Amino acid sequence: MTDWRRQRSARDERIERGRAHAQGKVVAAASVVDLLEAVLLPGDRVCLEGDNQKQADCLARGLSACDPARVHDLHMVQSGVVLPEHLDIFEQGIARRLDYSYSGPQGARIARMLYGGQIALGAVHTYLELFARYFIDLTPNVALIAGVSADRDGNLYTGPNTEDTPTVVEATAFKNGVVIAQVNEIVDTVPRVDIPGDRVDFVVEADRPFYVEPLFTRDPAAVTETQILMAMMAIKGIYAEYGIRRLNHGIGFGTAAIELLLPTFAERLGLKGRIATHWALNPHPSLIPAIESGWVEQIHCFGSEVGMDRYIRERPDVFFTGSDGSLRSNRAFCQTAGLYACDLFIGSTLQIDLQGNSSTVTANRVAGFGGAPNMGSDPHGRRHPSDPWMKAGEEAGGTGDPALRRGRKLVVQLVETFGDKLVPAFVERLDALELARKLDLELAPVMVYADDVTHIVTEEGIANLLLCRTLDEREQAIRGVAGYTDIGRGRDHAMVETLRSRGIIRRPEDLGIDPLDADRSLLAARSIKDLVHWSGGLYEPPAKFRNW
Amino acid sequence: MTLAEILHSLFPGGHGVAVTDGLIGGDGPLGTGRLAVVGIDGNTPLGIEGACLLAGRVLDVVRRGGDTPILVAIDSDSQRMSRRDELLGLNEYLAHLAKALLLADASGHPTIGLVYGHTAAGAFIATALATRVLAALPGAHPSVMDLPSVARVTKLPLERLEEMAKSTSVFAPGLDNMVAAGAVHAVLDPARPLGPQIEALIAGSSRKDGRDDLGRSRGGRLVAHDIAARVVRAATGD
Amino acid sequence: MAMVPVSLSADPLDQSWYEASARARLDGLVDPGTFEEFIGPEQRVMSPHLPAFDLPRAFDDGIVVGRGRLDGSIVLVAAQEGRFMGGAFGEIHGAKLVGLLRAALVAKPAAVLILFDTGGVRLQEANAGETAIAEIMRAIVEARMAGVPVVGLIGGRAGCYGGGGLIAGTCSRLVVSEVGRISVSGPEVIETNRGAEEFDSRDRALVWRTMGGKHRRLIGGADAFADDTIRAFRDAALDQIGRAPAFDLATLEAEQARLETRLDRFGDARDATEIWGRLGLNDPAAVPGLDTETFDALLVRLPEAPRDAR
Amino acid sequence: MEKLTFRHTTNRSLAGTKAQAITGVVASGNLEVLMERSLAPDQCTVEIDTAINGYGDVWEAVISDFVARRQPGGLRITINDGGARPDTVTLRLLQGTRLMEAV
Repeated sequence: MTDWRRQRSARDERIERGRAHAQGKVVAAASVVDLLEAVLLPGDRVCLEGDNQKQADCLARGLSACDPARVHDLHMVQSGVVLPEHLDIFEQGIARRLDYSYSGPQGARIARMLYGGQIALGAVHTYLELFARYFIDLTPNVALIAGVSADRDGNLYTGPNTEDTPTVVEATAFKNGVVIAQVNEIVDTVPRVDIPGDRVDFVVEADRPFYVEPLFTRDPAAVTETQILMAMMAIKGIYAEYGIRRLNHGIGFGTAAIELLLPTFAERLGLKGRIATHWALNPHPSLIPAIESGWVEQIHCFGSEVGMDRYIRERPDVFFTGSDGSLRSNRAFCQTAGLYACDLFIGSTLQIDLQGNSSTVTANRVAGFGGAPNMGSDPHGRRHPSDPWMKAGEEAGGTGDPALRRGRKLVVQLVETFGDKLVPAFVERLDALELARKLDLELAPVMVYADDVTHIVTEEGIANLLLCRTLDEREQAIRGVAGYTDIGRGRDHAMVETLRSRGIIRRPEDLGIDPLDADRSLLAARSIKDLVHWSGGLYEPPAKFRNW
Repeated sequence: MTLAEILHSLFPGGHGVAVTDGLIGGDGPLGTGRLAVVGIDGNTPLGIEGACLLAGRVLDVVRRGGDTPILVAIDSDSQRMSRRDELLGLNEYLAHLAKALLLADASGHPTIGLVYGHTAAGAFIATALATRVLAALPGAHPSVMDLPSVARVTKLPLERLEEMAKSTSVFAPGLDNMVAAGAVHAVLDPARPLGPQIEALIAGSSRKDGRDDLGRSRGGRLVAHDIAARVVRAATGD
Repeated sequence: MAMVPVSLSADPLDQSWYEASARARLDGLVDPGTFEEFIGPEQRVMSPHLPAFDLPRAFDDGIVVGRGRLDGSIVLVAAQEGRFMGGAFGEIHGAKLVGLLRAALVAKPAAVLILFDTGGVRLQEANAGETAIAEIMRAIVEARMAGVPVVGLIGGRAGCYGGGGLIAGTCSRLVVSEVGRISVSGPEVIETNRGAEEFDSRDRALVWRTMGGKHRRLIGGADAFADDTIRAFRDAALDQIGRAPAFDLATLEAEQARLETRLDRFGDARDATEIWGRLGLNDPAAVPGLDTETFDALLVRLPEAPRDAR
Repeated sequence: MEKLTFRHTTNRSLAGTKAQAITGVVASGNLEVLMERSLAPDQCTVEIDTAINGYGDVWEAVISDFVARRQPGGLRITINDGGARPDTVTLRLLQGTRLMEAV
């Protein structure tokens, strides 16, 4: 007779073994290693929660301290490879396989370990894609998650940084997995229940609060004149042109410049209310002046941002907040919103090729892509119209019945032609292809594919790829904004001028912008301190961003 | 020379100079008058307490009047590097010590620096370099920063700096280079009694700051003097 | 609708002092059109030493010196460019300031204004820079004794470190903004020498409460606190020129007493907030967040105002 | 360090009467540009001292485009470069000519 409850029984046994190190569900920080060694089995699929923001760092330290003789060959399925421990466990033999999404700060080390064969790589996903696989073929046996507080029944308060937690718990708890949460404190009553207690098997009182990276804080003091010029072009040549109201921004200084120009440059153009009103965005401090000036109607967040909690609490008309008043973020929902409900994604990259494929993977760094491939893609399942979407679809043209033409999401790459140390952003061939060849990957790690990108904005101008009708036009449109890089200098000057006359390439002067007007005095805030002033003292920046 | 040897050579008949916690104070007979001595011994870093105490001693000399010269004998580390010293305003304490010495010199108490060991950076500026005339003894090694630290800050290999130091004196530590820059006026002869040498230095000194001129003639600071003079001419319309 | 709390004015006087170049600061500081530079960039008097280090040079060696009028009176001015070599003192850089101060003895301007923005001695020209700092301090004292006030203005990117901190301590009066830092050893240097437990240089809030403008103003290390605008520095400079103390035994004795008292009262303090508490501030932790107006009002109400003998 | 010199003939002289202007600062990724109205009205020279070697052809292209765009006849332009990107170079050159065009 078939046993339909083997997984359930195995799960019960794991919990039973773990209980030896717990009082009820509560586990002391000192017992983390014992708990993990009791619950984990060799070869387990484990989600160690961590993304580009919050980290289950106490549990990560615990996992890396486990005895590799007892815990080994784990298959890690997690959003972020961010902490040193996330890679230590591969060196120690505790983990073997990896499916992930983002590895910013560990980009160089993960590249070395991939080359060295210490990690068996599944794939580098976009967040939503990895989440999807949690429910199909990468369901975790054990989830190690992080929250702010819990009660003794396991009811969990994730605080403003809810992020991935509900998704990870959903996939694990409802499919015979074990959920272990680290919390900053055990309380009698949690401020709000983000995860009901019956989905949480163990609660570890961490030795210190979980780490959160202030990844989305861009110091206005570091915004350059070139970035301001590009922001002016993006606002006038794209936001205003298409009437972009629903959008998502990347984390670069270029998009921070756009946020800081809304109450100044864009306000003078009379664009308030007509652009940038609804956002899928983390609580960027650089958006505070626009919010305070009445530009922003609402923002849904993937996660929170260090220092923004008090400000968000006081602006519930703008942000999604719980009954306790604090932010409720949710990465899966916000990624979905970015995919289906936004008309524009604008972000930066490290390399763009002649067709417009882009990647942040270089020969020595595998940073992963986080949410960019998702937000930077045209959702073919979209069925609701909007003016920008329809206009872009019209520009893209195509053959067949116009009545059957659908819209296009605007996917904009905002790149300076040269990056740090004069490294060109435009290349003949992406380094990602070389990496794929060396690592024998079936799929090269491309962030945004050429057929998804619609515009490229550089300091030299805007290339509207929707209007290109041949591959040759497309290549010259890209060369035509590639500045003084080899790619840019290799342009066909006559053809570029033709493209310009057709509005496919637009220079600052074509948009009525004088590059000499691109001055830092245009920024609504020129320092973190200015942002604090705009917020009425509610924004509390972390120490590393202060100069007072 | 050690401080004891220096004091013995300066004051063969005895003196009232003592060292406490690396800080020197007291006086002894010189010629027909007396010579006040302040300073730092034993490669001691100069912090806020030390600077305050030394400045107080210098101001005491000024307050007493007369024309007692002041010898500033230095074998120090750099300024004391600590959060506490900076919290309490080390820059003010060091500047105050330098100002006290400059006031003394301007008030008829010629100031003579004597570097007999190490000194560096802010401690050097606040003491020996704030005197009218700066002497040194062979073996002294004043510096701004040692070469390994320079290598770290400039991100240049130490070997390259050592090689460069042979041909250009302007950045390399050491007595010879400070003499060439005009910062150190004279190197004394330890074999001869120091008293008369100090007296001669005082007699030959001027309140006018001639260090850039010295640096030009000695080849260690070729352009400073002319640049300063050009600015003076431009500003005064000469 | 919220009011706009940050100046969006294009008036040069409203521009950030911290962000402005040395030349822009000087242009805005003196009366319009009155600035006249000595050894201007067209003379190309550049460092003879930097090429050996494969480093680019600047036409003015990182300091602009000249003459202008401040509210009609003639002043001599020097402005360091903190972005070039960290505003550090090299041979020419230092000599230009030495010359300016020596000229004050003859030209007798209403004041010499030094717009500090420096990390200290330029290591590539260390001996020349170190000696120049000694010459500058001597020249400042001589100018002060001749009755010419020397006023330091501190609010630039590089702060006022190393020998620059000592020169600042020699000035008649100092004006500092919140972002201004005055110190001898920088946080990184202390951390390198003594470890992160002694000074975590990445803790910027700690850096500012240890060396920043508000702390210096509160303990008497600076005489006036200015907003981060060229206008505020200009106004403060004008005000301070008239308040410059004489350079004599009485002033230095008063400074001696001031510094001894500081040691007695705060010598055992572990953190600036302890000092501020002992100074009589009710909520020391709130100090870094105060705007200039509130901060100045608080200074006035302190049981004992910071004393400024220097 | 590398020294580069470019000479161009222009169609006209730069407008304005200002004899001299300086803009920018020598810092990492930045540069200073000194402009002097001291040449024949149809001549322009650009002398560059740059911290980064091997970008002569990029400089040549940047300067040619600038000269074609602004026709800065009469100007002697001298640059101290701390490794600025081409867009920053162009911006400084344009800032400089704007200053020179002032009456």
